[in-house]
Amino acid sequence: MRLASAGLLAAAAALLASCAAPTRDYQPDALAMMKRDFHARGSAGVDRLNEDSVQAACNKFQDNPPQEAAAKLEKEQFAAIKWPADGKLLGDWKAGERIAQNGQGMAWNDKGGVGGSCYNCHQVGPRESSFGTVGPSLYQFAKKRGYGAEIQRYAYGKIYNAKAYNLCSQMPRFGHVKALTEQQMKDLTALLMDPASPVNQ
Amino acid sequence: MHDTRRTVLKGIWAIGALASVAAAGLLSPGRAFAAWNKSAFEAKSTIDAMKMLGVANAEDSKAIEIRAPDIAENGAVVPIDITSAIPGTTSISVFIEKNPFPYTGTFDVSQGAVPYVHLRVKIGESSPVRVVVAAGGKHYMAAKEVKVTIGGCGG
Amino acid sequence: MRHALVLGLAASVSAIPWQHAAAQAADPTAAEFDKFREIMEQDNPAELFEAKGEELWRARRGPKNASLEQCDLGLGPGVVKGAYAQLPRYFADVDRVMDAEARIVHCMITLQGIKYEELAKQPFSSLVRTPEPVSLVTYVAAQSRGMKIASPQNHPKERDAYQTGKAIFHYRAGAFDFSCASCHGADDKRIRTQPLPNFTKPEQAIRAVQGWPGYRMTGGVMHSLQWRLNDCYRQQRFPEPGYVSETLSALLTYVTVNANGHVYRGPGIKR
Amino acid sequence: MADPMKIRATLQGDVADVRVLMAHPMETGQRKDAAGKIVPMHFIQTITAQLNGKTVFNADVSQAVSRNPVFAFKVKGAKPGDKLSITWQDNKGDKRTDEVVIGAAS
Repeated sequence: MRLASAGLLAAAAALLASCAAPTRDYQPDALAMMKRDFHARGSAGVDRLNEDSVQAACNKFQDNPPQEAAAKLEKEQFAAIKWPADGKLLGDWKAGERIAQNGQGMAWNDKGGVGGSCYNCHQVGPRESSFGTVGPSLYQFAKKRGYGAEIQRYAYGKIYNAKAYNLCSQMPRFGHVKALTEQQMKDLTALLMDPASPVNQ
Repeated sequence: MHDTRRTVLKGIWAIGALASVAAAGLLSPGRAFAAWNKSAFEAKSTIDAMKMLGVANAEDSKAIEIRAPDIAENGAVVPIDITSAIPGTTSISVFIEKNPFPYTGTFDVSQGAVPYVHLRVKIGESSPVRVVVAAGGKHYMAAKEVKVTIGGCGG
Repeated sequence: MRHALVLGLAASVSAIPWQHAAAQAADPTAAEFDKFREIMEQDNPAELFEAKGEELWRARRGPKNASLEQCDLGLGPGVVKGAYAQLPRYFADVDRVMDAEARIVHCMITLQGIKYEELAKQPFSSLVRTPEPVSLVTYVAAQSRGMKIASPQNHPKERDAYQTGKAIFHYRAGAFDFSCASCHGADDKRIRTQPLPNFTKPEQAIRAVQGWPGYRMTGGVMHSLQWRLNDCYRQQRFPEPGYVSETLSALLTYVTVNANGHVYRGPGIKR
Repeated sequence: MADPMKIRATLQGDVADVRVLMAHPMETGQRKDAAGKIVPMHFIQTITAQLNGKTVFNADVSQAVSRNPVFAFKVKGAKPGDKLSITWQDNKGDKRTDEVVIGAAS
């Protein structure tokens, strides 16, 4: 009895292993299949199936690339951030709240980059109870971290390109892919950083 | 058949209601059950609709059970179960107070049905659901609040 | 050898209890939704589409004036009962793995002479129109109500479809760097108020299958998994996947095999 | 023509539990179509149920009833083999009647 069930367990384990670790890399098959099966629609061209350097590293290593390679790519991403020419990072938090609520942008039926989709994944302001939990809560963002220039720069930079800070972050690179304008990113930064913003109450 | 329904009709609404419906010229010979009450259905408030139906004098009752979600998953389809334990219940009427046209319908159970109905309705924003029951020529009411939320993506 | 091992997995997976209700009960709003979801499921307008689908299945239609009664859904020509619970699967006549809707469309093309282009033009339900394959897949799915999900992994191409589907599921690209796993690869996440099941885990993968095809309360239309995957890719900011394409069959193979062993409750109702 | 209703009538003692699904758009007159034009009101207004030809339940309803309506009600004095029919009529005058035979007690 013992032996038999041990045998079955071993068999199951062997199979689980074979499921978890395929005999070969299926990503080329997957990509070839997708390239054959997808078509452009609206603003979403088939070129979106191609990986850039960040996506390639994350796909290749299941979101866990070797530290050295990750650091190098993060540095590149950070260097490509375009900081506002006027040096001001804070816009209007009220406009920021509207952008945070808006979940549109970059989908094939969207006209242009209009929203930040922030509430889809994050708790932001205290009055909106319909918020996602894919990302961490941003409630009291600056109240907890401080209102200084460093934190402001971090908030703006993270919105602009989350991958400059954490290569395989699940957060989109709103500035890098031009989903949001500079003004919109300033407004979102204000939503997080302005002492008067409901986020910091 | 129409004759039967017409006889029963007198039990459904108070005489005043019947008179006002008749006066509005809405009582067609084909439908004894008060004809579809256009003016009540087009009323923009519950109280106006109740007046048109002659049930504005309804008194609160704990014998009406309204089963509906506290929070509706989707305002497009909100399930409501209504049971009246008031003896002699002849009809059940439903009003969704915050809808543009609150009066949602009347269910006549006087001709051989149990005083119970299940229906599914659209609720545009969080609103009380008010139910008026006619029984023995009198009217009774109860209400239940239903919240409507914003949802996620695809389900 | 391989075959025996696969059976071993199916057995071990089916021993895992169905945890959906327990997982959700912690959140009172979700618990309230679940309570009324059961009431909604008792009388589901999906049945109207099921009836329509049955009528379409039996009717002689298309340029060849034929019914679909000789359609082979994997259990032999004309066998509908239980077929849905064993899809996606490999079909030798097309030498590929097909999901239910892909196979139904294949039958409409081969048996009835209807053109793919015609079916692919507007494949999803709208307020004014329910495409025929949607009603048909609802009918076919209903004939597996109460049966255990058992998408096979016997043929090498079925195992390839699983692995390719898994790679597609995890492939990050597009404007927002999203993959399917961005939303459905971790436990206890939600978008706004919508809980996100983790399809990489057997006990949660069932939620990719359960309730589909589903009557969607929003809009009051019937939708199949083809629509659901299409809308995922829209929100993933990808280009559009082809209707009943092999990519979607592979993805469905990945999540369905992960859900193998759970009981399928038939066409459902969705938010 | 309108699609058939789906009617279920099951007995509990001499009370028939009747549940009905109707295929109907239930347009409120407030929705715009893809071209931005208001879709005119189109909704069921009256529902009548008959047991062996005698009216046992009827309802007047508004456009606030959900698309593809679902109703349930309970009819007294029913027995196996009885015929239960349901008729709806909408604001455009379209009508549909369907009938079921009540099954034995479950």
